[in-house]
Amino acid sequence: MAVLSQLIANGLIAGSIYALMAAGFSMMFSIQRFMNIAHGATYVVGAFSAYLFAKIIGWPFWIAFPIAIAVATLLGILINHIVFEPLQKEKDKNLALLLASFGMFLLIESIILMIFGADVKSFGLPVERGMDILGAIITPLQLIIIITAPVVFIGIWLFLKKTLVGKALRATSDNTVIAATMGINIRAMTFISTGLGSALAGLAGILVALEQNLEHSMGMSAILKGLTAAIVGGIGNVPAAILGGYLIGLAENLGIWYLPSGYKDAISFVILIIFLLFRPQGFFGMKKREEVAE
Amino acid sequence: MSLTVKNLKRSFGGVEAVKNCSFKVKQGKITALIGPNGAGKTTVFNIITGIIRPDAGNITFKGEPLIVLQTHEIARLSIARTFQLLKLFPKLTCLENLMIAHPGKDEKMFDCFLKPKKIRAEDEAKRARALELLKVVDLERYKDEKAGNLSYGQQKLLDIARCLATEANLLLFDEPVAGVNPIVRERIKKLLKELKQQGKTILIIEHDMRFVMDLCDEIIVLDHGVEIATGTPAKIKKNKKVIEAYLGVDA
Amino acid sequence: MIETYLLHLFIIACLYVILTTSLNLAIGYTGLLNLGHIAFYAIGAYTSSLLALNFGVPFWIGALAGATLAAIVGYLLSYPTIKLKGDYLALGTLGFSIIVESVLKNWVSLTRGPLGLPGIPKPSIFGFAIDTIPKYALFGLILAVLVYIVLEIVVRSPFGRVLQAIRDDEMAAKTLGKDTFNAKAKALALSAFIAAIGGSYYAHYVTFIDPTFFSILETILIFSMVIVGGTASMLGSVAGAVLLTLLPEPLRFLPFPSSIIGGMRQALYALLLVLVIRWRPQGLIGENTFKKFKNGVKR
Amino acid sequence: MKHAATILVLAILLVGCTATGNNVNEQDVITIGVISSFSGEMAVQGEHLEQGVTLAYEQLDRTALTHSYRLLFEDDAYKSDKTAAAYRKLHDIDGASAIIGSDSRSGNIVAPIAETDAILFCSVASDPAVVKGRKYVFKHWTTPEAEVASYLAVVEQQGWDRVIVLESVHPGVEAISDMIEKAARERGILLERHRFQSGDTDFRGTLAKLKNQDFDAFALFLMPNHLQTAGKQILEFGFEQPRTTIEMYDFIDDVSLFEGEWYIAPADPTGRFVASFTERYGEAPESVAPNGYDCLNLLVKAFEEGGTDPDDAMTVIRQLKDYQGAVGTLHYSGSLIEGGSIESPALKKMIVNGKRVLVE
Repeated sequence: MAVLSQLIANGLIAGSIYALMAAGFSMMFSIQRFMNIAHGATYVVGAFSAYLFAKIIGWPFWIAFPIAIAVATLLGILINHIVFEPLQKEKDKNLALLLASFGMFLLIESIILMIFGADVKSFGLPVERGMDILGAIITPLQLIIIITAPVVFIGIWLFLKKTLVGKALRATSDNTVIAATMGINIRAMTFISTGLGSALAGLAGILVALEQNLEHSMGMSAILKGLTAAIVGGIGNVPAAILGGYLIGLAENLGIWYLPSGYKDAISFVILIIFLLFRPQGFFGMKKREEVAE
Repeated sequence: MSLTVKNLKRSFGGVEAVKNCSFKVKQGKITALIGPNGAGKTTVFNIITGIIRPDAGNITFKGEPLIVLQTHEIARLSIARTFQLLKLFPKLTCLENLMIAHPGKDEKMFDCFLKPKKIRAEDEAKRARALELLKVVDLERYKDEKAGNLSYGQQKLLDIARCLATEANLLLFDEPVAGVNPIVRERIKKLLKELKQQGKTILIIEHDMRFVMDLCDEIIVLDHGVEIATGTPAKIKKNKKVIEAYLGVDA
Repeated sequence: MIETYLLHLFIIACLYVILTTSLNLAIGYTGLLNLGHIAFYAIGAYTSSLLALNFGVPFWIGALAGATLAAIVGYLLSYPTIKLKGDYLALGTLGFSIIVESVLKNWVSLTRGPLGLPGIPKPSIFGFAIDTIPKYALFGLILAVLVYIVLEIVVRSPFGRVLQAIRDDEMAAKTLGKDTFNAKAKALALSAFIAAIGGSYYAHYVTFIDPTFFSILETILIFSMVIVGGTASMLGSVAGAVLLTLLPEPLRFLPFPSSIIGGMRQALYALLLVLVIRWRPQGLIGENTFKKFKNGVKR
Repeated sequence: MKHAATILVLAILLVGCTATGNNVNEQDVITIGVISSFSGEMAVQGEHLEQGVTLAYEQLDRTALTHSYRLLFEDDAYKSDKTAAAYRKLHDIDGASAIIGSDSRSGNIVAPIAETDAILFCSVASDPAVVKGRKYVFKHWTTPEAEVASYLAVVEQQGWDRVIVLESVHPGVEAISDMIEKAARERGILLERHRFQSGDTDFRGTLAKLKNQDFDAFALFLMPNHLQTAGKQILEFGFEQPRTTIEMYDFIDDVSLFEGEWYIAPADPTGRFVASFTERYGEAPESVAPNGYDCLNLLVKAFEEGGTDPDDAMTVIRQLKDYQGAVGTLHYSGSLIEGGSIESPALKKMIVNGKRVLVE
């Protein structure tokens, strides 16, 4: 029994990070309608700016981390404004936007490589023995991750459901044209959704950097898992993406109970393909009516 | 009887688009399918051409059941259609749009290597026939222009021309003259009449009553997914139920 | 002796011409956003290498076997295209290539996993051994030209026209009686067949392959070549392949410390990709699949 | 605009080639090329190799040398077509007479071409396939046999019979763990291997599986980023078993996480090398830095004593005996007729209050 609770705990820890990435990704997708790979770069920038402020410059965590998240948010908005917005006007924009986001991802990754060098860095926090909770060993830092994620998600949920801006965001994601006719400033909505999405990615980057370590090439696997979680949950639907994140986290950790650990990535992608084939609208998404000439 | 529709049912979530609808389309006649918005006209069209599967009921064309077939198999039974929202091939030229539609067998990938001469000859024949059809719809000077660049009216004509290129016997036109200027409207009316002379069976969805009354031999009226009346234009004009459906109950 | 260096670049350029033109058949002409193209390349490379290493199978039999296997996989991969469109198909095929990569890495008994396959013999076709750089360059040239001609004929043939119709509007093509699934499956199978030939061509040149060859970065590289060259233009893909093979090379001659040069090469390449997409989306030669075409016709 | 970009690139390329090419025909300059990955996943290994080789190059006693030497670096971003292109540039344009390579992957690519071009190739690689049957290729790596033997000797001494191996999916690691698995099976020691992809940094799933199994020790054959995370997660899980490894603790600078653990590594780099390295770079030498240092010196020794003819130079390498290298005393073990590797004995080390201490 203890092993099962441990696997579930591991699943929750990994799931929280995937959920943060998936939520940010899905929030941006609901407005911008394309798969933004550069979201992974925001995750890396969040982690490295936190490392720069906290470890190199030496500010206390409670100053360094919010600023690092702000840097990530700013970067997300900047990339969207300079590169993606003009491309949205093109006719067949999906391919162009997907590749441009790949390009920005590579560009930022190599700039970080040039600035910070290649060797592995870490915050060097002292190692604390894990506490035994219901048979699972969880360290205080991991506990923080497991708790922070839901708190953030509830915050987002309230923001989306209760505040005026939140409602406007949901309206825009439901139907951009109608929302525009209702007087909602679409550009502002894109800025807010990109900003929020990038902030979530920045936060995820910082949490992983604290818990594990930093590497210039840590972004790719984060965005792929975030993307998979968002699709499996239900693309464009933020709560669904969050649950998709936990689903993938748990599936991977429970999966390697039977399969050799080398196949971890393969597990999440097999799940992705199964969902894409049999339930493309995702676990919780509504069936999107195909645009037939109705 | 070329096309018979029996007890067709289809709903989207809670909305019953087509409720137990049955009607027949006479061979060699121009029949119109009319009815207020949301009467289920286009849904019926999509079921006939296999784009949507019905919940119940069946359709037979010259005795052949259609609902078991896929879209392209139905098309091969010489049934062609146009779409309300113009589904041309925007990046192909007008000529190419018409050359795609032909009654012959499907193009095979390696034929261009195995039987180059035969393919080139066939292609020339398709090109000539397509040019002919472009003349019919007076779009010949745009033959090498990308279909996406034509005006709406021109695209409507090209869409109809492409439908003819299939040389299908049963032609389904979804609002052929919607939003088209009078000159083009007349040209389309003339075209449909000529097709009738050639023995084609035509079924059109159209809201322009003057156009329908003037052109069609037979009218089928749908309302809330059910066929409420069938008959000649004159009979339909006087039919009480039709007037109620269109003008509301207290007429 | 500068020529051998340039001949080597030429051999690599021929490889990427084979990969980009076959990928363009899928993206540019049939509208299938296939991010799994690299998996066919891997199947070709590993099949012919393993057959040559373990059973001494001559090159051209191994290459054809690999290509046929890839074509079958390509055909099967077209089933998901019924349901998946655009971005979803991209993600599904990307997932497929990642799974193939992790199988190559973990099925150690077959592929020696991360150790890769060293000592792949040089090819010899009908007794003509291709073992020197100039001979290989000639072999590459013949292969690339052959592939280009075959694909150019296919896309200009009536079948190619049907593929473009499917790209523009698959539903409309269906209502005109085209069995679109069959056409897509054949196009994908041909695209896979040619990519696998490229895989064998390269494996027997560099005589060593390992799973890191077939990573996502390689997929992005080939994709960028097709986009930079211009989709729906085979000549565009050739230009894209040649340009992006040559472009990073001059960087070698710039007097920067090597630690900076590594990051800079990738940064320059990524910057180019974004600039081209941003300001010349239709690519260098391609026709304008992205921009609205305005040339005075009454609109 | 269409072809402008292509022509522009070709122009830079040709100008570039001629610029560097011309000073090669200067009489008597021997060029040594170094191919490693300075970007991509394995960039850290490239940096360490460059540090070692550059230090050796700077310490060359110019007055005593008959030839003058030029050192050039090429990045292959851990991608094979770039490795081949880097070699072609170094050989065809810069006329390199010797190449130093940093890992098994690039080793397997460069070795066959260097052999046909008859230039010396010194590969810092563990995979024996790199040198098998080749005349001008030699390896500077403690052959795993020495390390595996002493590792298993210590295992037997401790009376362990079940060891859990956590390994990164990486060619160098694969070669060592294959060998150790075979040797351990012969001695009746059970090794259970768990592989981890490069992007995967979460070991907790596997650790959960191992929680209630009884085994004697961990063997961590993990690359730097994996090693730190795994080491930390094992402690967090409260495992008591010792965390041993082969060489890997030499690859990371902060070893405080592994206080009190023992491991097997090539002979402790001689005091002189470590001192001059730390003074030059301000940090202790890591991973392949000492190997890079030795490779450069060995090549210069081969050219100085054997002359520029590749066969004569190789005979000097093959007769190497008790050579004082940065990795300890080296001798050439040409077990294979041509290929062979510079052997250096493997020793047991321990981490004592953050320092790597030689035990025996």
